[in-house]
Amino acid sequence: MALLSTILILFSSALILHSGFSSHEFHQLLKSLPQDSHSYLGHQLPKDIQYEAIAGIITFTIAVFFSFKKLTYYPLQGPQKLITLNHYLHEIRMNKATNVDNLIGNDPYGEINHTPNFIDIHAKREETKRWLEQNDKKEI
Amino acid sequence: MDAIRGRYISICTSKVYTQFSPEELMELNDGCKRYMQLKDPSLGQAQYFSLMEMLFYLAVYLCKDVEAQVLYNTFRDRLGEDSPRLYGMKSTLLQINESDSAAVEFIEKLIKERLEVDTDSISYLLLQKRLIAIQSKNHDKEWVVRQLLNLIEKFPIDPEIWWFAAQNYFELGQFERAVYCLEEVIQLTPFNYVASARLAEVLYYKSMRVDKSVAKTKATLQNALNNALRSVELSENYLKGWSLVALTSSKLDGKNKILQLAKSKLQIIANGSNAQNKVTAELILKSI
Amino acid sequence: MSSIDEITSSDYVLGNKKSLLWVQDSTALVFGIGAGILQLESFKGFAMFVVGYLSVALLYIIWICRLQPAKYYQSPINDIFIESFVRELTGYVMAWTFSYALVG
Amino acid sequence: MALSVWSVWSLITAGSAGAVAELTLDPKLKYWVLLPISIVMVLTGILRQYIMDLIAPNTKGVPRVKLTESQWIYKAQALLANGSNLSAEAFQLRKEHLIEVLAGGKYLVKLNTDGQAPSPLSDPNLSENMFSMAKGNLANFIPQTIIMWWVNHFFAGFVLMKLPFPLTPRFKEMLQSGVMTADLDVRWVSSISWYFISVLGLNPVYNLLLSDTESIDINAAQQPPTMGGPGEPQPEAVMKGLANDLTIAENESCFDDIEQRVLEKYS
Repeated sequence: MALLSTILILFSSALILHSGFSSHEFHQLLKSLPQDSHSYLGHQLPKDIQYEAIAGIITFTIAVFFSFKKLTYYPLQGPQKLITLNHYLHEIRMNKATNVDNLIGNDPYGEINHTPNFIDIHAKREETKRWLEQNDKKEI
Repeated sequence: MDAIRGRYISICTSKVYTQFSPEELMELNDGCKRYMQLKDPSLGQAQYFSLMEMLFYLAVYLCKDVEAQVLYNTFRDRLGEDSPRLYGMKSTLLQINESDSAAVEFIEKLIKERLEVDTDSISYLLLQKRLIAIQSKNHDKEWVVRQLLNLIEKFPIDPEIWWFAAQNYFELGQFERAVYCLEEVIQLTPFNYVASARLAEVLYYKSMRVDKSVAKTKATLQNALNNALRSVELSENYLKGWSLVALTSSKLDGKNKILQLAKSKLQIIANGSNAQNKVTAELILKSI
Repeated sequence: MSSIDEITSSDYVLGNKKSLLWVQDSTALVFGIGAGILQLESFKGFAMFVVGYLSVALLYIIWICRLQPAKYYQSPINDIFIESFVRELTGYVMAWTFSYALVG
Repeated sequence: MALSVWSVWSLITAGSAGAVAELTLDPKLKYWVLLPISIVMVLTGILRQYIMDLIAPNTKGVPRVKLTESQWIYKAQALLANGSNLSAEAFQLRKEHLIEVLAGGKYLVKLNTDGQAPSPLSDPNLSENMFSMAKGNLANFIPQTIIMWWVNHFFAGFVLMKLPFPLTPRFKEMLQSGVMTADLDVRWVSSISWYFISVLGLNPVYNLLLSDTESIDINAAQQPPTMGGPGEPQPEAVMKGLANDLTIAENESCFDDIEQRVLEKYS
């Protein structure tokens, strides 16, 4: 989706630039005509330039909308399976907004509830060492 | 890419990595490093630094001392030494490279000479917390609780201390006090549905273990149910909240409607959530 | 005490507003440039802005909000149609004048 | 009122049809005036963003006792605001405790200046605040003035472009300043008006260009407000006031009919 959106944005920019350039050329030519001539007074931008510019604008708008992606998550713990939700924006009501956290096993207040500053580092390192030893044994 | 970034950022901001098992830590460390090498353009600078900080602590947990030192040096060169996070990292480094007493000395010196008269709102508090964490190994829980209360007197609006105090009281079996501390947490972070559920849990244990008279048990259970309901009101699919609702309402009379609702909600979670939640929800449904 | 429906997650409120603003900003500028290329003048130019602005807003409601803007915005009408109108109008006028002068 | 609305309307609708004298402008004007002004304006906007980040006020250190004082005040405010999340008994308990603490002034910082209220101008905190505010204003203000002067000085005295929409003659003086033609249509304007238009309209451009730099000030937002800014009342008075507020505060617990609410919401 993102790739498609980028390609479309580039394409529409090219369209708009080209039509701008054509329109510029046209008006330069127009100015070289005498100001009271018939074709000067009744002048109008050629249809193909108009269509090109309008097509450029519409493509750009669509590309902007294509740049939205459906929300995707990986669960924080457990097997890594991509979860795709069927909407583009986050719901704002608190009881719904936290559903995403529940789904991926996140605790939005974790900075408080996991008491990260009171962690005993030595205990953690012991645990790791033990685990590493066990792993080594298994491999042997 | 968005999903991967989201996962690491969530792990980092919720500090859930402090609860990981060594195996998960290993996986996280490798994955996060691989991700950082991709140089994701949508990763903001503040987020980048938080991820780096997480990598530092991961290295510490995984006994990769050299790596931790290198990360700390990078931080020091980019940001200077004088910021709360850097103080915290430095004390951790002292702990692993030298000894606990060196870290204690560093923190006490810093607090005495500098922070008592000139602190920002984080540094002093953070270092005091670290100090308690380092020293708690040599003392019993009563001592820890006393230290925490002293700190609370100075910083009454830090929910993390309150939570840790609640944790300690709970382990000491003083449920009444644990409840008080958890209520403080809720008052300071009103939408903390995890704290509500935890409060309900503590109240539930209290009703089972401490309360003697029937009337008192009932009142405590009702209180627990209320808090559990509050947590699910704030978070629609919160597994722990709904389990506690089901558990408490099954012990009280005349709460059939709520019990039925909780059961149907648990069923929904069992059908449509992630793998871990599914298993837990099914277990709870069976046990009730 | 506020009702539970008024409790919102401020991060998500801001995030949603930001994505809407991004859509409106970019389309307003491109519409302005287009108006300059087409050499629209006075009323036609403003009409093009209003049409463009409204259709982008409607498309946003249908495509991105899935016809349920109330789920994602606190006051949908105000947030989507009114709040950034003047901002986008001035941006549009700037882009319009710029490309009008460059092309003409 | 109605008349003026009508005249504006007719102006807008009739604009394109009216015979506007065509001037032929040198195309070099576009490339050597219009584009440079635009580029410089966009670049200054971006530069300003980065400068603002650089001069963002540092969090200033305060003595620890001062912090404790403000935290107790904040705690009382939190109880007033979030008390509804507690049960009635718990609220009552805290209320009594806090009233005692606040009214007794237990955590109040003793000032060295005995009894004398410090003069507001000699307060270092105040001047610090004013200085940072002034810096922010200057960062906004100086580039604007410089560009305006630059445009006025180097690009004055000629017609730069034609606006695509008509304006009332009242704008003539402002938009055609430096062009000495009495009856030239207002739609032909000088470079300073392009400056004005882009000042008004560049916001969306900045948003698109700078959309990923806003996340820098995340850390600043996390800190609770500390007391003692300019013009704020002394902490002692605040504490007394809060103690009074707490005495009369009524608790309306959210647990009152929570069962009913949850049942209605989810079933």
